[in-house]
Amino acid sequence: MGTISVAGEKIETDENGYLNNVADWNDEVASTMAKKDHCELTPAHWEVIHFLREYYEEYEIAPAVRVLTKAIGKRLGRDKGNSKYLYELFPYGPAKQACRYAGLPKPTGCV
Amino acid sequence: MATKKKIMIVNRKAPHGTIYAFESLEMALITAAFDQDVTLAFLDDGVYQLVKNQDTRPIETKNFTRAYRALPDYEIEKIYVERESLNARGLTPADLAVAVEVLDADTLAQRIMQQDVVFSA
Amino acid sequence: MKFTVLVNEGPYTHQASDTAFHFTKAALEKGHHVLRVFFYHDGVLNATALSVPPRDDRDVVKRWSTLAQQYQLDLVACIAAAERRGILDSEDAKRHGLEMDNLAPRFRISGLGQLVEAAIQADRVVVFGD
Amino acid sequence: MAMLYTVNKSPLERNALESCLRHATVGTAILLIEDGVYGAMAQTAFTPALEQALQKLHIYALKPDIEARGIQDKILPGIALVDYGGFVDLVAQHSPVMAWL
Repeated sequence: MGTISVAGEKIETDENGYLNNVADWNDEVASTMAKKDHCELTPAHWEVIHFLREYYEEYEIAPAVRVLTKAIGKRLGRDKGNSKYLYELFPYGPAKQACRYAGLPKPTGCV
Repeated sequence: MATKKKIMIVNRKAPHGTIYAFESLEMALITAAFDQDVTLAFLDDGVYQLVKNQDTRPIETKNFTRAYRALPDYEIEKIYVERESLNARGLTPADLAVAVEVLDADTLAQRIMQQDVVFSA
Repeated sequence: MKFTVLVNEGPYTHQASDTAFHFTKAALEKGHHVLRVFFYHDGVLNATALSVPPRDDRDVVKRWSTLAQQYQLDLVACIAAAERRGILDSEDAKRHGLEMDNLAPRFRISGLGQLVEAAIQADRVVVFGD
Repeated sequence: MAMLYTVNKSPLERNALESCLRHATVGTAILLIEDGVYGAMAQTAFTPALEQALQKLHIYALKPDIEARGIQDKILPGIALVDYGGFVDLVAQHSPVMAWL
Protein backbone atom coordinates (compact mmCIF):
# COMPACT_ATOMS: atom_id res chain seq x y z
CA MET A 1 0.00 0.00 0.00
CA GLY A 2 1.21 3.49 -0.81
CA THR A 3 0.26 6.83 -2.26
CA ILE A 4 1.77 9.29 -4.67
CA SER A 5 1.09 13.01 -4.61
CA VAL A 6 0.05 14.44 -7.96
CA ALA A 7 -0.88 18.14 -8.18
CA GLY A 8 -1.63 18.22 -4.46
CA GLU A 9 -3.85 15.14 -4.59
CA LYS A 10 -3.02 11.79 -3.04
CA ILE A 11 -3.49 8.81 -5.34
CA GLU A 12 -3.46 5.24 -3.98
CA THR A 13 -1.01 2.66 -5.25
CA ASP A 14 -0.31 -0.93 -4.32
CA GLU A 15 2.82 -2.11 -2.54
CA ASN A 16 4.77 -2.17 -5.82
CA GLY A 17 3.75 1.33 -6.88
CA TYR A 18 1.04 0.32 -9.38
CA LEU A 19 -2.12 2.43 -9.31
CA ASN A 20 -4.98 0.83 -7.39
CA ASN A 21 -7.47 2.32 -9.81
CA VAL A 22 -6.77 2.46 -13.53
CA ALA A 23 -9.13 5.45 -13.83
CA ASP A 24 -6.95 7.61 -11.54
CA TRP A 25 -4.39 7.93 -14.30
CA ASN A 26 -3.39 11.04 -16.24
CA ASP A 27 -0.18 12.28 -17.87
CA GLU A 28 0.80 13.99 -14.64
CA VAL A 29 0.67 10.63 -12.78
CA ALA A 30 3.11 9.11 -15.26
CA SER A 31 5.48 12.08 -15.02
CA THR A 32 5.43 11.98 -11.23
CA MET A 33 6.20 8.26 -11.13
CA ALA A 34 9.03 8.72 -13.64
CA LYS A 35 10.53 11.63 -11.72
CA LYS A 36 10.68 9.43 -8.60
CA ASP A 37 12.73 6.95 -10.67
CA HIS A 38 14.95 9.81 -11.97
CA CYS A 39 13.64 9.16 -15.43
CA GLU A 40 12.76 11.94 -17.87
CA LEU A 41 9.87 11.03 -20.16
CA THR A 42 10.63 11.69 -23.83
CA PRO A 43 8.18 11.43 -26.75
CA ALA A 44 9.46 7.87 -27.25
CA HIS A 45 8.43 6.99 -23.68
CA TRP A 46 5.04 8.62 -24.12
CA GLU A 47 4.44 6.64 -27.28
CA VAL A 48 4.82 3.38 -25.35
CA ILE A 49 2.79 4.64 -22.39
CA HIS A 50 -0.08 5.75 -24.57
CA PHE A 51 0.17 2.52 -26.53
CA LEU A 52 -0.29 0.61 -23.26
CA ARG A 53 -3.29 2.72 -22.28
CA GLU A 54 -4.91 1.91 -25.60
CA TYR A 55 -3.92 -1.74 -25.37
CA TYR A 56 -5.56 -1.98 -21.97
CA GLU A 57 -8.69 -0.22 -23.14
CA GLU A 58 -8.94 -2.70 -26.02
CA TYR A 59 -8.01 -5.97 -24.27
CA GLU A 60 -8.26 -5.23 -20.52
CA ILE A 61 -4.89 -6.83 -20.13
CA ALA A 62 -1.49 -5.54 -18.99
CA PRO A 63 0.84 -7.36 -21.40
CA ALA A 64 3.92 -9.25 -20.24
CA VAL A 65 7.22 -8.15 -21.77
CA ARG A 66 7.35 -10.62 -24.65
CA VAL A 67 3.79 -9.80 -25.54
CA LEU A 68 4.37 -6.06 -25.32
CA THR A 69 7.40 -6.33 -27.59
CA LYS A 70 5.47 -8.31 -30.14
CA ALA A 71 2.42 -6.05 -30.00
CA ILE A 72 4.51 -2.89 -30.39
CA GLY A 73 6.36 -4.42 -33.33
CA LYS A 74 3.07 -5.20 -34.98
CA ARG A 75 1.46 -1.83 -34.35
CA LEU A 76 4.26 0.78 -34.08
CA GLY A 77 6.82 -0.75 -36.38
CA ARG A 78 9.57 -3.37 -36.35
CA ASP A 79 12.26 -0.87 -35.29
CA LYS A 80 10.42 -0.36 -31.98
CA GLY A 81 9.23 -3.93 -31.42
CA ASN A 82 12.48 -5.23 -29.99
CA SER A 83 13.62 -5.59 -26.42
CA LYS A 84 16.79 -3.50 -26.90
CA TYR A 85 14.78 -0.43 -27.86
CA LEU A 86 12.29 -0.97 -25.03
CA TYR A 87 14.89 -1.72 -22.35
CA GLU A 88 16.74 1.47 -23.25
CA LEU A 89 13.55 3.41 -22.58
CA PHE A 90 12.50 1.42 -19.51
CA PRO A 91 15.58 -0.07 -17.87
CA TYR A 92 13.59 -1.54 -14.93
CA GLY A 93 11.86 -3.91 -17.35
CA PRO A 94 9.73 -2.54 -20.18
CA ALA A 95 6.49 -4.28 -19.23
CA LYS A 96 6.65 -3.68 -15.48
CA GLN A 97 7.95 -0.11 -15.56
CA ALA A 98 5.90 1.06 -18.53
CA CYS A 99 2.71 -0.60 -17.23
CA ARG A 100 3.23 1.15 -13.92
CA TYR A 101 3.70 4.56 -15.57
CA ALA A 102 0.62 3.87 -17.70
CA GLY A 103 -1.48 3.20 -14.59
CA LEU A 104 -2.07 -0.45 -15.49
CA PRO A 105 -1.95 -3.40 -13.08
CA LYS A 106 1.14 -5.58 -12.89
CA PRO A 107 1.51 -7.42 -16.22
CA THR A 108 -0.34 -10.71 -16.63
CA GLY A 109 2.08 -13.50 -17.35
CA CYS A 110 4.60 -12.42 -14.75
CA VAL A 111 5.61 -15.80 -13.39
CA MET B 1 13.75 -25.55 -19.39
CA ALA B 2 14.35 -27.09 -22.77
CA THR B 3 11.42 -29.48 -22.87
CA LYS B 4 8.59 -28.39 -25.10
CA LYS B 5 5.32 -30.16 -24.49
CA LYS B 6 2.01 -30.17 -26.25
CA ILE B 7 -0.34 -28.65 -23.70
CA MET B 8 -4.05 -28.26 -24.39
CA ILE B 9 -6.42 -26.23 -22.28
CA VAL B 10 -9.97 -27.48 -22.74
CA ASN B 11 -12.82 -25.04 -22.13
CA ARG B 12 -16.27 -26.55 -21.75
CA LYS B 13 -17.88 -23.97 -19.49
CA ALA B 14 -19.68 -20.72 -20.23
CA PRO B 15 -18.14 -17.43 -19.04
CA HIS B 16 -19.43 -15.20 -16.20
CA GLY B 17 -21.69 -17.75 -14.42
CA THR B 18 -18.59 -19.28 -12.86
CA ILE B 19 -14.94 -18.19 -12.72
CA TYR B 20 -13.55 -21.18 -14.63
CA ALA B 21 -13.36 -19.44 -18.03
CA PHE B 22 -11.54 -16.42 -16.59
CA GLU B 23 -9.00 -18.39 -14.61
CA SER B 24 -8.46 -20.85 -17.48
CA LEU B 25 -7.57 -17.90 -19.68
CA GLU B 26 -5.01 -16.78 -17.09
CA MET B 27 -3.64 -20.31 -17.17
CA ALA B 28 -3.35 -20.15 -20.96
CA LEU B 29 -1.45 -16.84 -20.84
CA ILE B 30 1.02 -18.15 -18.26
CA THR B 31 1.52 -21.44 -20.09
CA ALA B 32 2.31 -19.51 -23.26
CA ALA B 33 5.03 -17.60 -21.37
CA PHE B 34 6.80 -20.94 -20.81
CA ASP B 35 7.41 -21.47 -24.53
CA GLN B 36 5.19 -24.52 -24.72
CA ASP B 37 3.16 -25.79 -27.65
CA VAL B 38 -0.18 -24.45 -26.42
CA THR B 39 -3.59 -25.26 -27.86
CA LEU B 40 -6.92 -23.90 -26.67
CA ALA B 41 -10.02 -25.97 -27.35
CA PHE B 42 -13.56 -24.66 -26.94
CA LEU B 43 -16.45 -27.08 -26.95
CA ASP B 44 -19.87 -27.55 -25.36
CA ASP B 45 -20.79 -24.34 -23.46
CA GLY B 46 -17.15 -23.27 -23.67
CA VAL B 47 -17.87 -21.83 -27.13
CA TYR B 48 -19.91 -19.09 -25.43
CA GLN B 49 -16.63 -17.72 -24.06
CA LEU B 50 -15.66 -16.44 -27.50
CA VAL B 51 -18.92 -14.76 -28.46
CA LYS B 52 -18.36 -11.16 -29.51
CA ASN B 53 -19.97 -8.01 -28.07
CA GLN B 54 -19.82 -9.25 -24.48
CA ASP B 55 -20.32 -6.21 -22.24
CA THR B 56 -19.89 -6.96 -18.56
CA ARG B 57 -20.43 -3.39 -17.32
CA PRO B 58 -24.06 -4.09 -16.33
CA ILE B 59 -22.95 -6.93 -14.05
CA GLU B 60 -19.93 -4.95 -12.81
CA THR B 61 -17.34 -7.64 -13.46
CA LYS B 62 -14.05 -7.40 -15.30
CA ASN B 63 -14.50 -8.06 -18.99
CA PHE B 64 -11.77 -10.67 -19.28
CA THR B 65 -13.24 -11.92 -22.55
CA ARG B 66 -11.64 -9.00 -24.40
CA ALA B 67 -8.28 -10.63 -23.74
CA TYR B 68 -9.10 -13.57 -26.04
CA ARG B 69 -8.43 -11.19 -28.91
CA ALA B 70 -4.90 -10.65 -27.62
CA LEU B 71 -4.04 -14.38 -27.82
CA PRO B 72 -2.01 -13.96 -31.05
CA ASP B 73 0.24 -11.52 -29.15
CA TYR B 74 0.87 -14.38 -26.70
CA GLU B 75 1.75 -16.58 -29.67
CA ILE B 76 -1.22 -18.81 -28.99
CA GLU B 77 -2.28 -19.57 -32.51
CA LYS B 78 -4.02 -22.92 -32.19
CA ILE B 79 -7.53 -22.00 -31.12
CA TYR B 80 -9.97 -24.78 -31.92
CA VAL B 81 -13.73 -24.54 -31.72
CA GLU B 82 -15.90 -27.59 -32.19
CA ARG B 83 -18.38 -27.39 -35.05
CA GLU B 84 -21.04 -29.56 -33.40
CA SER B 85 -20.97 -27.41 -30.27
CA LEU B 86 -21.35 -24.21 -32.33
CA ASN B 87 -24.22 -25.69 -34.35
CA ALA B 88 -26.04 -26.91 -31.26
CA ARG B 89 -25.97 -23.35 -29.92
CA GLY B 90 -27.06 -21.64 -33.12
CA LEU B 91 -23.69 -19.95 -33.53
CA THR B 92 -21.36 -19.53 -36.49
CA PRO B 93 -17.70 -18.38 -36.60
CA ALA B 94 -19.04 -14.93 -37.53
CA ASP B 95 -20.51 -14.68 -34.02
CA LEU B 96 -17.08 -15.07 -32.43
CA ALA B 97 -14.70 -12.29 -31.39
CA VAL B 98 -11.54 -14.13 -32.47
CA ALA B 99 -10.29 -15.98 -35.52
CA VAL B 100 -10.54 -19.69 -34.77
CA GLU B 101 -10.18 -23.01 -36.52
CA VAL B 102 -13.48 -24.87 -36.55
CA LEU B 103 -13.00 -28.63 -36.20
CA ASP B 104 -15.54 -31.43 -36.19
CA ALA B 105 -15.71 -33.66 -33.11
CA ASP B 106 -13.68 -36.48 -34.69
CA THR B 107 -10.83 -34.16 -35.67
CA LEU B 108 -10.86 -32.50 -32.27
CA ALA B 109 -10.71 -35.94 -30.63
CA GLN B 110 -7.60 -36.71 -32.68
CA ARG B 111 -5.98 -33.44 -31.57
CA ILE B 112 -6.74 -34.22 -27.93
CA MET B 113 -5.06 -37.61 -28.31
CA GLN B 114 -1.88 -35.97 -29.60
CA GLN B 115 -1.34 -33.91 -26.44
CA ASP B 116 1.14 -34.52 -23.65
CA VAL B 117 -0.93 -32.63 -21.09
CA VAL B 118 -4.62 -31.74 -21.07
CA PHE B 119 -5.85 -29.16 -18.57
CA SER B 120 -9.56 -28.67 -18.01
CA ALA B 121 -11.68 -26.71 -15.58
CA MET C 1 6.42 -42.60 -12.67
CA LYS C 2 6.18 -38.84 -12.06
CA PHE C 3 2.72 -37.38 -11.47
CA THR C 4 1.44 -33.84 -11.16
CA VAL C 5 -1.99 -33.41 -9.58
CA LEU C 6 -4.24 -30.39 -10.12
CA VAL C 7 -7.09 -29.73 -7.69
CA ASN C 8 -9.73 -27.25 -8.87
CA GLU C 9 -12.28 -27.37 -6.03
CA GLY C 10 -12.29 -26.57 -2.36
CA PRO C 11 -12.97 -29.02 0.45
CA TYR C 12 -16.44 -30.30 1.44
CA THR C 13 -18.59 -28.61 -1.25
CA HIS C 14 -17.25 -30.88 -3.98
CA GLN C 15 -15.84 -34.38 -3.80
CA ALA C 16 -12.97 -33.42 -6.11
CA SER C 17 -10.63 -32.64 -3.24
CA ASP C 18 -11.37 -36.01 -1.58
CA THR C 19 -10.79 -37.94 -4.78
CA ALA C 20 -7.58 -36.04 -5.45
CA PHE C 21 -6.37 -36.88 -1.96
CA HIS C 22 -7.15 -40.60 -2.24
CA PHE C 23 -5.56 -40.70 -5.68
CA THR C 24 -2.40 -38.93 -4.52
CA LYS C 25 -2.12 -41.17 -1.46
CA ALA C 26 -2.58 -44.32 -3.54
CA ALA C 27 0.03 -43.13 -6.05
CA LEU C 28 2.55 -42.46 -3.29
CA GLU C 29 1.84 -45.81 -1.64
CA LYS C 30 2.50 -47.53 -4.95
CA GLY C 31 5.92 -45.89 -5.06
CA HIS C 32 5.16 -43.27 -7.70
CA HIS C 33 6.64 -39.81 -7.37
CA VAL C 34 4.13 -36.98 -7.04
CA LEU C 35 6.10 -33.91 -8.12
CA ARG C 36 3.52 -31.41 -6.95
CA VAL C 37 -0.12 -31.04 -5.98
CA PHE C 38 -1.26 -27.70 -7.34
CA PHE C 39 -4.41 -25.99 -6.10
CA TYR C 40 -6.26 -23.69 -8.49
CA HIS C 41 -9.70 -22.04 -8.71
CA ASP C 42 -11.56 -22.78 -5.43
CA GLY C 43 -8.99 -25.53 -4.88
CA VAL C 44 -6.89 -22.95 -3.01
CA LEU C 45 -9.43 -23.22 -0.17
CA ASN C 46 -7.85 -26.59 0.68
CA ALA C 47 -4.99 -24.48 2.04
CA THR C 48 -6.88 -22.56 4.72
CA ALA C 49 -5.64 -22.95 8.27
CA LEU C 50 -9.03 -21.75 9.54
CA SER C 51 -11.15 -24.78 8.64
CA VAL C 52 -12.72 -26.45 11.68
CA PRO C 53 -14.73 -29.50 10.62
CA PRO C 54 -16.88 -31.42 13.13
CA ARG C 55 -14.90 -34.11 14.93
CA ASP C 56 -16.89 -36.97 13.45
CA ASP C 57 -15.90 -36.04 9.89
CA ARG C 58 -12.64 -36.08 7.97
CA ASP C 59 -10.32 -33.07 8.26
CA VAL C 60 -9.52 -32.34 4.61
CA VAL C 61 -6.95 -29.61 5.21
CA LYS C 62 -5.09 -31.44 7.95
CA ARG C 63 -5.10 -34.64 5.90
CA TRP C 64 -3.20 -32.86 3.09
CA SER C 65 -0.70 -31.38 5.53
CA THR C 66 -0.08 -34.77 7.13
CA LEU C 67 0.39 -36.50 3.77
CA ALA C 68 2.80 -33.74 2.74
CA GLN C 69 4.84 -34.24 5.86
CA GLN C 70 4.91 -38.00 5.47
CA TYR C 71 6.05 -37.96 1.82
CA GLN C 72 7.78 -34.56 1.49
CA LEU C 73 4.94 -33.67 -0.86
CA ASP C 74 4.96 -30.21 -2.45
CA LEU C 75 1.54 -28.55 -1.96
CA VAL C 76 1.24 -25.28 -3.87
CA ALA C 77 -1.74 -22.90 -3.99
CA CYS C 78 -1.91 -20.46 -6.91
CA ILE C 79 -1.19 -16.94 -5.69
CA ALA C 80 -3.67 -15.14 -7.95
CA ALA C 81 -6.50 -17.56 -7.08
CA ALA C 82 -5.54 -17.55 -3.39
CA GLU C 83 -5.36 -13.77 -3.00
CA ARG C 84 -8.77 -13.43 -4.65
CA ARG C 85 -10.29 -15.88 -2.17
CA GLY C 86 -8.56 -14.75 0.99
CA ILE C 87 -5.80 -17.33 1.44
CA LEU C 88 -2.57 -15.59 2.40
CA ASP C 89 0.80 -16.57 3.78
CA SER C 90 2.52 -14.23 6.24
CA GLU C 91 4.63 -12.53 3.59
CA ASP C 92 1.64 -11.96 1.37
CA ALA C 93 -0.41 -10.55 4.23
CA LYS C 94 2.38 -8.16 5.20
CA ARG C 95 2.77 -7.00 1.61
CA HIS C 96 -0.92 -6.15 1.42
CA GLY C 97 -1.01 -4.51 4.85
CA LEU C 98 -3.34 -7.15 6.30
CA GLU C 99 -3.16 -8.15 9.92
CA MET C 100 -3.54 -11.90 9.58
CA ASP C 101 -2.47 -14.76 7.43
CA ASN C 102 -4.10 -18.18 7.18
CA LEU C 103 -2.03 -20.60 5.17
CA ALA C 104 -2.19 -24.15 6.54
CA PRO C 105 1.05 -25.95 7.46
CA ARG C 106 3.00 -27.60 4.65
CA PHE C 107 1.28 -25.56 1.93
CA ARG C 108 3.01 -22.81 0.05
CA ILE C 109 1.72 -20.06 -2.21
CA SER C 110 3.28 -19.44 -5.58
CA GLY C 111 2.56 -18.57 -9.20
CA LEU C 112 0.77 -20.57 -11.87
CA GLY C 113 4.18 -21.08 -13.38
CA GLN C 114 4.70 -23.78 -10.74
CA LEU C 115 1.85 -25.75 -12.28
CA VAL C 116 3.21 -25.39 -15.81
CA GLU C 117 6.71 -26.33 -14.67
CA ALA C 118 5.44 -29.42 -12.84
CA ALA C 119 3.33 -30.39 -15.86
CA ILE C 120 6.37 -30.15 -18.12
CA GLN C 121 8.43 -32.38 -15.83
CA ALA C 122 5.74 -34.97 -15.07
CA ASP C 123 4.92 -38.13 -16.99
CA ARG C 124 1.23 -37.65 -16.19
CA VAL C 125 -0.98 -34.76 -15.17
CA VAL C 126 -4.29 -35.60 -13.50
CA VAL C 127 -6.99 -32.96 -12.97
CA PHE C 128 -9.68 -33.10 -10.28
CA GLY C 129 -12.51 -30.59 -10.37
CA ASP C 130 -16.19 -30.01 -10.90
CA MET D 1 -0.68 -45.04 -26.20
CA ALA D 2 -4.44 -45.07 -25.61
CA MET D 3 -5.81 -42.20 -23.61
CA LEU D 4 -7.83 -42.04 -20.42
CA TYR D 5 -10.86 -39.87 -19.85
CA THR D 6 -12.33 -39.34 -16.41
CA VAL D 7 -15.97 -38.30 -16.00
CA ASN D 8 -17.39 -37.14 -12.66
CA LYS D 9 -20.93 -36.03 -13.58
CA SER D 10 -24.19 -37.94 -13.64
CA PRO D 11 -25.20 -38.24 -17.31
CA LEU D 12 -28.77 -37.39 -16.36
CA GLU D 13 -27.72 -34.02 -14.96
CA ARG D 14 -24.96 -32.79 -17.26
CA ASN D 15 -23.61 -33.64 -20.68
CA ALA D 16 -20.02 -34.48 -19.65
CA LEU D 17 -20.36 -38.23 -20.25
CA GLU D 18 -22.33 -37.77 -23.46
CA SER D 19 -19.74 -35.29 -24.76
CA CYS D 20 -16.91 -37.58 -23.65
CA LEU D 21 -18.40 -40.56 -25.49
CA ARG D 22 -18.79 -38.43 -28.61
CA HIS D 23 -15.03 -37.79 -28.58
CA ALA D 24 -13.80 -41.19 -27.45
CA THR D 25 -12.08 -43.11 -30.24
CA VAL D 26 -11.87 -46.91 -30.36
CA GLY D 27 -9.77 -48.31 -27.52
CA THR D 28 -10.03 -45.25 -25.30
CA ALA D 29 -10.44 -45.90 -21.57
CA ILE D 30 -13.08 -44.04 -19.59
CA LEU D 31 -13.13 -44.00 -15.81
CA LEU D 32 -16.35 -42.95 -14.10
CA ILE D 33 -15.74 -41.30 -10.71
CA GLU D 34 -17.76 -39.35 -8.14
CA ASP D 35 -21.27 -38.67 -9.52
CA GLY D 36 -20.03 -40.06 -12.81
CA VAL D 37 -20.60 -43.58 -11.45
CA TYR D 38 -24.37 -43.07 -11.87
CA GLY D 39 -23.54 -43.38 -15.55
CA ALA D 40 -22.49 -46.99 -14.92
CA MET D 41 -25.97 -48.09 -13.82
CA ALA D 42 -28.13 -50.55 -15.68
CA GLN D 43 -31.70 -49.59 -16.58
CA THR D 44 -31.33 -45.81 -16.60
CA ALA D 45 -32.32 -43.57 -19.48
CA PHE D 46 -28.62 -43.38 -20.33
CA THR D 47 -27.90 -47.14 -20.26
CA PRO D 48 -28.50 -47.75 -24.00
CA ALA D 49 -25.86 -45.16 -24.91
CA LEU D 50 -23.42 -46.77 -22.51
CA GLU D 51 -24.11 -50.29 -23.83
CA GLN D 52 -23.29 -49.04 -27.29
CA ALA D 53 -20.11 -47.33 -26.05
CA LEU D 54 -18.96 -50.55 -24.34
CA GLN D 55 -18.58 -52.16 -27.76
CA LYS D 56 -15.61 -49.95 -28.66
CA LEU D 57 -14.36 -48.50 -25.36
CA HIS D 58 -12.97 -49.76 -22.07
CA ILE D 59 -15.20 -48.40 -19.34
CA TYR D 60 -14.21 -48.47 -15.68
CA ALA D 61 -15.92 -47.16 -12.58
CA LEU D 62 -14.51 -46.28 -9.18
CA LYS D 63 -15.75 -48.85 -6.67
CA PRO D 64 -15.53 -46.65 -3.54
CA ASP D 65 -17.83 -44.11 -5.25
CA ILE D 66 -20.27 -46.83 -6.31
CA GLU D 67 -20.49 -48.22 -2.80
CA ALA D 68 -20.85 -44.75 -1.28
CA ARG D 69 -23.92 -44.25 -3.49
CA GLY D 70 -25.50 -47.63 -2.77
CA ILE D 71 -25.67 -48.71 -6.41
CA GLN D 72 -23.33 -51.70 -6.20
CA ASP D 73 -26.08 -54.15 -7.27
CA LYS D 74 -27.16 -52.08 -10.26
CA ILE D 75 -23.97 -51.81 -12.32
CA LEU D 76 -24.12 -52.69 -15.99
CA PRO D 77 -22.14 -55.89 -16.79
CA GLY D 78 -19.01 -55.16 -18.79
CA ILE D 79 -17.94 -52.25 -16.65
CA ALA D 80 -14.76 -52.97 -14.72
CA LEU D 81 -14.54 -51.77 -11.14
CA VAL D 82 -11.31 -50.32 -9.73
CA ASP D 83 -10.21 -48.89 -6.38
CA TYR D 84 -7.92 -45.84 -5.96
CA GLY D 85 -4.87 -48.01 -6.61
CA GLY D 86 -6.52 -49.19 -9.83
CA PHE D 87 -7.18 -45.55 -10.75
CA VAL D 88 -3.44 -44.88 -10.36
CA ASP D 89 -2.63 -47.89 -12.56
CA LEU D 90 -5.01 -46.68 -15.26
CA VAL D 91 -3.32 -43.28 -15.25
CA ALA D 92 0.09 -44.93 -15.49
CA GLN D 93 -1.06 -47.10 -18.42
CA HIS D 94 -2.66 -44.32 -20.48
CA SER D 95 -1.65 -40.96 -21.89
CA PRO D 96 -2.77 -38.27 -21.99
CA VAL D 97 -5.35 -38.16 -19.23
CA MET D 98 -8.21 -35.73 -19.57
CA ALA D 99 -10.93 -34.87 -17.05
CA TRP D 100 -14.38 -34.04 -18.49
CA LEU D 101 -15.37 -31.62 -15.76
